[in-house]
Amino acid sequence: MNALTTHAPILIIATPLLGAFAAPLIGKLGWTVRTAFAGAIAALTGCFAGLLAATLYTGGGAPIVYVLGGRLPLPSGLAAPIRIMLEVDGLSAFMALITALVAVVAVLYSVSYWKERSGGALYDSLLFLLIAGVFGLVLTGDMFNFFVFLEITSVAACGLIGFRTWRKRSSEAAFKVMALYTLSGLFVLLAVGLLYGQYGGLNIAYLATNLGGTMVDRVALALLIAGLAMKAGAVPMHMWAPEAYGEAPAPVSMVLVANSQASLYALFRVLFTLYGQSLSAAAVGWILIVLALLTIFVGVTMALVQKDLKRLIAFGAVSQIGYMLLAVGVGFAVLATRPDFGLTAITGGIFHMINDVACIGLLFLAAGAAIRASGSRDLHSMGGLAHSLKGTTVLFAVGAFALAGVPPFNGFASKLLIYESTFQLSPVLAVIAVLASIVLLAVFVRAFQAVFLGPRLIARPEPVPWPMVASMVVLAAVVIGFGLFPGFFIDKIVTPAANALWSGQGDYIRAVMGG
Amino acid sequence: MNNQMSVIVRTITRITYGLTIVFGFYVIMHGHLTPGGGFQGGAVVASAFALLLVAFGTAGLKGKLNHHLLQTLEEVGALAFLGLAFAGIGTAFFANLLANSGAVFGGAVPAGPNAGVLNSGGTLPFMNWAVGLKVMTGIASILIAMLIGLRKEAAE
Amino acid sequence: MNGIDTGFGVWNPIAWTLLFAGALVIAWVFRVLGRSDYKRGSEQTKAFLSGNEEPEPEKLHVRGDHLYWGLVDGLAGYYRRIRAVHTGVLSDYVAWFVGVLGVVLIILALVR
Amino acid sequence: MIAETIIQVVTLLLIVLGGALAVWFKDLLSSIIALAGASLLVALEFYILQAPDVAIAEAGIGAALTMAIYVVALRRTRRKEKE
Repeated sequence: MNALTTHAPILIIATPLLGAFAAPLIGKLGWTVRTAFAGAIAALTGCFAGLLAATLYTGGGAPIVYVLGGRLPLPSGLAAPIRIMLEVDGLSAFMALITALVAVVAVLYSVSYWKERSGGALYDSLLFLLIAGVFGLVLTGDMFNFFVFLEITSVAACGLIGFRTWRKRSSEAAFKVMALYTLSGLFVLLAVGLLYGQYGGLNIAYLATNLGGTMVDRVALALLIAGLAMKAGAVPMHMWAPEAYGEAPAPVSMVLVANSQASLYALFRVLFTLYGQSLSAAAVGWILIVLALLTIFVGVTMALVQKDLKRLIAFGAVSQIGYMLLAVGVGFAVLATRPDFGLTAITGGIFHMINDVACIGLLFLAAGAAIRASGSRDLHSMGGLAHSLKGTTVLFAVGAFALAGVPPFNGFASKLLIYESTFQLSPVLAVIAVLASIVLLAVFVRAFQAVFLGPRLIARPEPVPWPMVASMVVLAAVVIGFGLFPGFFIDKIVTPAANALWSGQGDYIRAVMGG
Repeated sequence: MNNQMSVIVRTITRITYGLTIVFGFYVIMHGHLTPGGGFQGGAVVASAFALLLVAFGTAGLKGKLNHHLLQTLEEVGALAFLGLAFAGIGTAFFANLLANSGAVFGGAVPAGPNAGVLNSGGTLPFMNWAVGLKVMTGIASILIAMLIGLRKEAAE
Repeated sequence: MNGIDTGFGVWNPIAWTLLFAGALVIAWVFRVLGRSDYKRGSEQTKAFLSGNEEPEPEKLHVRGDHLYWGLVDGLAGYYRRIRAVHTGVLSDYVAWFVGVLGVVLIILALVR
Repeated sequence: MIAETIIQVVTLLLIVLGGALAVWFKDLLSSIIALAGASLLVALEFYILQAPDVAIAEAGIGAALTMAIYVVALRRTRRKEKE
């Protein structure tokens, strides 16, 4: 047990990687073996993530460092830590929990999502590769490995978006996403190269001790902000997101949202841990706030006029990214002056991450079930599915209400924190956020009405298999559980994550650099 | 469709492909001593495959190298790499458990400037072989898949 | 324990849920106290459309894309511009990225 | 030192020339060959900059494999660029 705890950080990444490499070979043994293997890999990964999070939270939130290929402590006498390292603090563990939730649900859902039973081994392989990449993004403590994992997620995501090669729009979306992900990855690489050239090290803790706010640091920060914000899908660099989320298979859309959140996590990590207060934090905070307001506003208004169910949800997902950016931008803008509401804002933003992935995931999965059942994704020709798909109807409604921030679901709890803290900085921010939430409710009322209510427009919809329902029920349980007991979950998992950003820079650096 | 290229290309390919493959394997083999390694060597071997495929088309394969076999080999390479990484987990993931053990590739490295001892490096040479296998088969199967797509299109 | 205390307000979902359930019970009580001569499926439940026959439900159904046309029409100017921005051309996406990168670069270079 | 600088400048100029030719040629096969030549020169430049590791990778991937893939792709399309 002890050994497992020690090696948990790398096992979280290595297990899905093993799944990705072995899936095509295992797939030759038939559908049952393949499915059982995928389930086992997902369950194991989830267990490791839970174990890691439990270890971290019971250990008082001190960062855990794992060194690949060697032991701690590092050889003495080195100016910079040159090992490949994973560093896990409260925020990383929180993101790992989100990714584990998404991974387990996506694999469970995928079991019966594909009507044809061949070719799924490659899908499993790509899905596990994407999951391994996202885990790597949130656990690594090294800028270059961060870039490597970014590229892994890009390649896997493109493969998955274009997986249905028989549809022209999927291939087109995959191509666009490939180009844009590569572009953002290259700019991140350029920033990493600038930092490496200046400081001769790539470890985040080492860089954080040395950054001085020179012009090169500023250019690197601008490249990182732009590149990561694009991968997160912030307006006006969001155009790939509706196409990607819309064209990907339903479970992949959910994992892609987690992938976007991992980019957002990376942005926060860069801002709070890498740069901290070495730059004029207020200006950077306000850049994020402006991007966030644009994201919320454009995402919501574009969702209102979509005619395609998945694109509609995709624009909703884009707008939610804005809420997290807004909250953390507010937190970063006041980092230097440190009033109380900064921590509240960050807590709200981080709590909203897991809430968002649960609601949006639930919506994507329910929409996937509805589209699979009716064979259409056009809001005009769908309708009346509530007559035959009762469970899916209820689950979609739960997700829609939660996303729009209707009490008592989880979206309300985190949005309340965001509203109240942003109000302290500027009432305008809170007003826009509340208004956008109301419009979002209208958007999902429209989607719900179009897809599920009314007379039977689809003659004989296909029933939804039980693994799909079960995976949606898991997400709905998260939605309702986090909604009914927000205080408990904020205490246990969100506060350590928020503290890691708000005041954890010193601990993060000390865990590697000592002293 | 005649997917072969001109006689000049074919003749030069016949002369060079063997040398390219040998050089690629050399790069993989000495990956822990000289510049290069599994990825570079694998790419060089794959470029020999590419030369053959471009010059002679898929007709030259004669069913010996179908891409199912290549994909299986690629998976084996990837799994071998990951397995070697897992093997060190007694100490840490990726720990080199064969170094200085006296077993295959477990020779000690003499101190001071030297030409490099092939019998050293522990698990590193095995990892180079695993990566080399993955890269050469992976790239070759991409090319074969493209060429097969081409042949199908021509048949339609 | 269950609630959130933001420092400016308190949110307790359990208490809220109980209150909401209470409100539902009251509404249900009012519903039960309604007229007892109401019969389902009889002449009483038919919609009165100025004496016209009620059309088939398929024709009466308001489809999803017909909702909120008023709002969208009111914002027609905004929607025309924002739709023009979403061209679907990759070069435009890259141009937006480069534009944002430039703005961020300038701000960070100027603000000390 | 001076000789090395001259070689570097010449190599870099040739890389630019190769890139320009790749854009300029209307015959796409010539364009691909110009690109492969530029890649080979990039490999040489890496070698001069004391990165033989990267040079081998660039020569293998950039010059040989990309060219092979382009040639295969070119067979599916027209050889001449439209005016």
